[in-house]
Amino acid sequence: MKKEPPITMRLFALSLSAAFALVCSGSASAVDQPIAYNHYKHTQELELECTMCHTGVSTQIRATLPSAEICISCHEEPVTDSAEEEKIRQYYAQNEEIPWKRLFQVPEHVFFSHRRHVTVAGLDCAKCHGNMATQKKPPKKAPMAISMKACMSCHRKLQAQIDCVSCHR
Amino acid sequence: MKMQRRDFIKLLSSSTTFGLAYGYGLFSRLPGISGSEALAKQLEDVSLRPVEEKWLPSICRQCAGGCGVLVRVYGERAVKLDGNPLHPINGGRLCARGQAGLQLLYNPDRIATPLARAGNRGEGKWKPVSWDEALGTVGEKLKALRKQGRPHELAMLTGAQRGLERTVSERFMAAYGSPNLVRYEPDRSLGMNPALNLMQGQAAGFTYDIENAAHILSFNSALLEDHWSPVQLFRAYGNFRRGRKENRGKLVHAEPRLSVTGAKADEWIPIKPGSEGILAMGIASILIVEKRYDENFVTERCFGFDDWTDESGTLRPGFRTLVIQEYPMDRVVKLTGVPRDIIIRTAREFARVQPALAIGNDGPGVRHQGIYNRMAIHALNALVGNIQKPGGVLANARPADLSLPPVSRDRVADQGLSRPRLDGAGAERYAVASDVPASVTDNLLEKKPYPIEILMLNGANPLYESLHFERLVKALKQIPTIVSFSPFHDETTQWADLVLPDTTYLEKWQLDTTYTLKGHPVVNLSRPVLKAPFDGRDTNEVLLAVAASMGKPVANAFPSTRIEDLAKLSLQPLSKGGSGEPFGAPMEELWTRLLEQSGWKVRTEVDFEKLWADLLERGGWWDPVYYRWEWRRALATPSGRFEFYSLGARDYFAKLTGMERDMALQKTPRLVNLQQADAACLPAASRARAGGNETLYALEVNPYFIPILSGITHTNQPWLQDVTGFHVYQNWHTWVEIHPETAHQVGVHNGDWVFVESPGGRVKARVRTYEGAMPHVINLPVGLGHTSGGRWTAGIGENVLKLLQARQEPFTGQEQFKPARARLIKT
Amino acid sequence: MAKWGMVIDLDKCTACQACVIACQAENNIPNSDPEAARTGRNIHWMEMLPMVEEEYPHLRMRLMPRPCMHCEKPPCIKVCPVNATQISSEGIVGQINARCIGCRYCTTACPYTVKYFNWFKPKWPEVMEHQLNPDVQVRYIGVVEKCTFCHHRLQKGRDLARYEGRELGPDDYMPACVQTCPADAMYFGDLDNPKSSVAILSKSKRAFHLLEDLGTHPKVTYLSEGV
Amino acid sequence: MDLKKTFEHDEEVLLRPIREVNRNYYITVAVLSLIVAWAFFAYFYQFKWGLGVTGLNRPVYWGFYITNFVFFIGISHAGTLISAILRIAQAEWRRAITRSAEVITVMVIFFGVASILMDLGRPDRIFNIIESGRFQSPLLWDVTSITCYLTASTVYLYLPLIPDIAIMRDKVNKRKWLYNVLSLGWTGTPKQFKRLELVISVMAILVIPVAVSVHTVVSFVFAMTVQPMWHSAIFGPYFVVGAIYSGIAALIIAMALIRWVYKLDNYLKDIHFQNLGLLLFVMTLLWTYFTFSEYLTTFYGAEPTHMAVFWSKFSGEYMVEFWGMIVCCFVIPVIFLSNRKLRTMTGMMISSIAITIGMWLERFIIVVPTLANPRLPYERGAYHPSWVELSLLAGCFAFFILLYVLFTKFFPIVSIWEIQEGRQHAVSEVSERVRTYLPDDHTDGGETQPFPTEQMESARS
Repeated sequence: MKKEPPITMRLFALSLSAAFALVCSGSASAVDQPIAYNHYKHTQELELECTMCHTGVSTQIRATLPSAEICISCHEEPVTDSAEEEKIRQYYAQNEEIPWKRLFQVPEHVFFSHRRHVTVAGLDCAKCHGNMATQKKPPKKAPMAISMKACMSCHRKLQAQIDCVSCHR
Repeated sequence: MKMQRRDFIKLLSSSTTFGLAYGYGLFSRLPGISGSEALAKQLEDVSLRPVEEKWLPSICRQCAGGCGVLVRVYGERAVKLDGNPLHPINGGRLCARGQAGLQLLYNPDRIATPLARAGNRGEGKWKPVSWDEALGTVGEKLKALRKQGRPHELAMLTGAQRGLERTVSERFMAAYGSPNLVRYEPDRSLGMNPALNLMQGQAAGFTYDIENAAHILSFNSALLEDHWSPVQLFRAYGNFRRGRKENRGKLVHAEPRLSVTGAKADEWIPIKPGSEGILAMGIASILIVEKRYDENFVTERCFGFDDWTDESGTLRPGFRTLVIQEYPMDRVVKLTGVPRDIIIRTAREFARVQPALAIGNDGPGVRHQGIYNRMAIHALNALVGNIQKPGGVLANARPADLSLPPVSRDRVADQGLSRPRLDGAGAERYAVASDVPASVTDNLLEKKPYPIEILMLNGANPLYESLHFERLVKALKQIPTIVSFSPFHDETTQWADLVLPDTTYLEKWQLDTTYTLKGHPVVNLSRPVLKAPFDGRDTNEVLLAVAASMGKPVANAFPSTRIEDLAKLSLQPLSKGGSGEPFGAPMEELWTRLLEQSGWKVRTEVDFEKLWADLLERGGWWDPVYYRWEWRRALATPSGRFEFYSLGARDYFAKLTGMERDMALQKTPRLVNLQQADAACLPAASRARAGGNETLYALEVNPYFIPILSGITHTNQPWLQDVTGFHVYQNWHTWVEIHPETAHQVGVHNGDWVFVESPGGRVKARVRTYEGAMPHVINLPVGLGHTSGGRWTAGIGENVLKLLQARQEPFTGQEQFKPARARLIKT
Repeated sequence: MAKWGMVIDLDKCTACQACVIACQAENNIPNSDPEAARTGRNIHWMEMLPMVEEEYPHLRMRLMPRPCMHCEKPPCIKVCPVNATQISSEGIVGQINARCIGCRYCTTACPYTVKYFNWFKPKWPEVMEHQLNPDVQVRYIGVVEKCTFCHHRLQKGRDLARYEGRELGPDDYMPACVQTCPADAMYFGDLDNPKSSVAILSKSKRAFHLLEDLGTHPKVTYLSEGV
Repeated sequence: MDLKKTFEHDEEVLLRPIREVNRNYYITVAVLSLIVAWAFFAYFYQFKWGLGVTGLNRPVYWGFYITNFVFFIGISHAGTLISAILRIAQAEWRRAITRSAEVITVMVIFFGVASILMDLGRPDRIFNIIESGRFQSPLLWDVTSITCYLTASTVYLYLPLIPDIAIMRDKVNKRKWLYNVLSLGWTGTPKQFKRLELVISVMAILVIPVAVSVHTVVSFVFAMTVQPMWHSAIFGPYFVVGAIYSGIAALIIAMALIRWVYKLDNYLKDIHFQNLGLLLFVMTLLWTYFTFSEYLTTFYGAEPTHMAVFWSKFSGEYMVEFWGMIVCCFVIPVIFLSNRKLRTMTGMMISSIAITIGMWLERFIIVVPTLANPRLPYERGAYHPSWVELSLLAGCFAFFILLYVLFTKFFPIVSIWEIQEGRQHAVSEVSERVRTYLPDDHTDGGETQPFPTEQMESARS
């Protein structure tokens, strides 16, 4: 009859892990992009600017995702023999937008402006987006988590505004 | 198994942890409660592509004020309206109505496509049709009517149309051959202007230089509520109060009700409804008796102050005689209910503090002030010589000529145009009136002077405005075809056969002349600032298209089929030079004005395309120079002077024959000592008494326009509806303001629902006790009670006009309200 | 550091309510309807208040536009259990509606009753969603909201000033109500800058504050009517 | 032995409600469950559509839920506090009533907490209180204090239950495993008893300041604002007194019902009720004193904003509730409790029910009129609770009663072992104690004489 703590211990462990799973499942599921875009090739080998495709970076609140039109301006004729590249032309031919999925997203109650951070404050993309530019395949999840903690630590370091109302609208 | 204490505690703590964590996980991911879809949806379209954000100039047309707006266009959406800082009328400011303009543009109750009637008339059943089909139907009907040689049987009722829109309607009707283009806006046009026209002659209109006045004596004028150009007036008011360092303007306001103007005034004089003119005469008598009037001005520039002899040698009474004989102080005190000392004090102050303005009503004639009362009020301005002075009454400068070449007409059109008008304007009794909406109902019903075959409703909603609802419905039923251009399902549109939904002002072209409060002409130019959210079409373009489809003679009415070209063509003359320029920054303006007034600056011809681009960018053109000393423009009367005794009125009555003359004279005030013929030409103020049984209907009715809704054609705007009666905490329904003691006497309490019953009808209203109501006078707001037109206006409140009865004003034929009495019945 | 404040000159104010509507248009405030009005659920960050004094015929009615007072010592902040309402270093009292738990303690603690609650989920007819201001969030159901002095405009103005390499000027930041005021009766600016119009006017002998005796130190100053 | 038989009789009578389940019980549970289910529906309706489904508005932002919160937290003072005081005071008559009192506390606190949850616009964000809690807010003091009180009360209820659970484990043929787990291996050794009584007395002392703090802090929710008739220094003690007052009333009602339903006349005797009745009378006067001070101060201060609230209670739209409160909390109790002839079971039941209603009205009268009369000239607010709020009020009461009924079916509502202990030791203990109160008897050679128990016994017989 003695020495049967495992039952309660197991219950304890089980409930903890279940709770943990529940909490975690709320966030971040893996993201699959429609086209296997290679950031490394574009930014490092071809040395293209981020703003070439994310045209909103310096002037807009949102960086914006490239429209099919932007892609086709270089890829109208095949540049490589990749099947992925062919998809661009397919989308374009069907007059469809490429259904890019957003990887980085701030909640809607946050008033984040790329213009403010890039143009006015002169921050590097990598500051928030991590090593996105050197990714050879579309990452399944954001290489750098966007969290309020991260925002705040940077704001404190750079002595930017840390009033709630500066970011929360 | 035997549970140990320790195990138990572990179990307890683990289950608690689990519970908390589970709850946290569950709650933080609940669908529906955590997100705001509206914003997510709104932001989705901008996540992919860069969004262009721009501010485009346009004109606000929520009322007739003519303010310039900038529309914040974000991508393809208009998200905010603000004032155009360059615009001389509003200088970057905008009033509540202007701010709410987007609720008109994005109104969910707008008619989305052309509709053809599906059920019986008035039933409200519709089927959508294509624009081609709808235009085809209209074109064919019009063609057929014209072919039969009856083009005059087309009638078009319009709202307060102006500028290019007016031009299009006029040209269309002229080329088609119908004289029946009637502005249907009863009661609303009779401000001070008819009275000023009698005393100062016809001009391009008059204005009060409020900003520079030192003292304003307001006779029930809705200065801060219902001025034709509210923002301009508010700006001027701000400067009147605090614009000058030492000299704070003083405002004295006489009105039966404590209105916003009354509340803002330094002194509020409660006065019996309708006795404003008599008070003015009382003040005039003090000025005359105490010799406080401007003798210089009166002798130099006025006519009819003293008695005078006419051509036949008869001695005619002048203003002085009228005042002394007919308005002894006792009578004034009795009729107005204003204590003698207040009248004397007011009069002395009016004479002492100069420049002082006496302002009657600028807005609707809902407060029973006839033309004679307004003449009496205006006479005060002449007595203190405050005409064409800074801070005085100014005649508007001549507008820029924006006319297009005349319409070439064929024989059918000429014949049609030679027929008398449906409303009788321009003939006999209405010889001086341009539109007489008051007679439309009767004439339609009696088919006088001929039946109407096709009726077009272009911005008019007669069923709401009319005091003869039943008769008008009957008349509408008789008309074979009714086409409505309304963007909303308003009351009259319910009786149409075909609805061709118009667009709202941010979606169309317009070119329009208006004036600043200092008499400068302003030309507004607006263009569509964004793609229309509904499949409506600008009515002017529709008329152009219909005209084009009708072929040669009618199609010739317009030099182009594009409305934009018409605007360009109209503006051509501006490039030829002369005075005036596109809107500029205030400093620039000041400089120009200085240069021009001293004759240094001469404008030369400019490149039209550059001017056009400038106008589009800045929103319009104006002439910042005003010449005060052009007396011939300001006093365009037969005598060339300010006429206390209006020779214009005498001529008018002389022109009328027999019956007509007697009928018109009957409507003029009765005087005790003077002849009727003289009374008809002098500012013979009188107080119309409210009819009805005084014991049964113990309360006098004082209807007034809801400031925030006045001038608005389509009240289906929840922002505005929500702030209607803030001073009595009432919105979204009609209320009746009553003095607390009177309420106690008639046995009602604040918040009760009652029927207000007059001999004419009854409306349901909520009692609001209000210290600012005169005892035994109830105040009722006008502007609510639409029966259709959208979710935020249909069934909201009641139409107070139902309580009132009409009478016609002798000169203009405009419908005015008879003073009414009422009683409250608890529901 | 700036201290943003507002001055409302009641002598110039015409009670036209342009500020009320401008605020609604700028800040994505949901439409009212008869039901909401009847039950006291309509939201007006800026509201026109009638104060009737004395009796007929010598009564005075004072009509006062009333935004949030943005108190220097806000009673609402003291009571919030979750830090959802805070005063910024520049004196703007903000409501972080993503954190608010909707206990409505701040709404009851505010002596000016200027905090509003989202009783229902804010909704618009579809076509009206076009006019929502992208700079301002649409609030959630069940949270408190309030006047923000249009602080999103401050962010934008500051961006512009910094981009152009200059100090924030007096015209760079102005709430929607002040911008639209037709009678020019509202002033807005930095109370700490002795040269600003608000700093000068708030020392005027006509100046007074609402419920001054409560010690909340409102940053909205009224100028009384009359000389 | 005689005592053993008596003990068995005690156990027989007090365990009967647990052993026997009859039709009335099922009907009661079914009816209560229905009401509770309806309340759950009402809550989910509110959860889905928002607080707009209530009658709350601007400026009356708080209504029934906050009233219920204050009321339930007040009722909760019945149990733990009274029981703790009686225990510390070593009042022997406590033995039969402590359990039923403590149960009230534990059960009713849940509804206090639930009322707050119901009142939240975003109950899903309740964990923000932990994530980003702000300790300057009186609401967080509440959270802390109530959590503390709930924990302490639960432990305080549970500890004296342990011996009884052990009895049930041994003598009841139901739910063996549950009693087995909960009895924590109690065998009733003197060592265990000694430890238990030590812990109970420590808890009794600890729980009193917590209990007092709870209601003080609840009052602080109001008193810490500047609102008229809330911003009052008297509120702390006033609320505590009110809480104890309503608590005792609730306890009397509960005990009377238990006595009637389970026929425990022999255990919950008239003397218990008489004692509680006297206590209740004292509280009536104390409450009246506080109410009087509160209103008189306001009246003499005569600040316009305060007077607006004052008059709305005194003669305005909340007149009915105000005077209802005065009648329920003052007039009726004074009539019935001050007079021995009227202080019968019926009289006490009438006063207790009146007080419960009256104290609910008092909470309402504190919360709503202040909010309905804002300082600035807004339209005066009006508050009419919706069906959701009424349903949830009914649901809270039903759920509370349901839980109470279920408790009596799971555990003895009168502490068996304390009664037994009383029979065994109390008489001698008390006489020992009483003896120490008396002046020492030096008549016999200067040596302190023990209390002449035997003589007393013989004298009595």
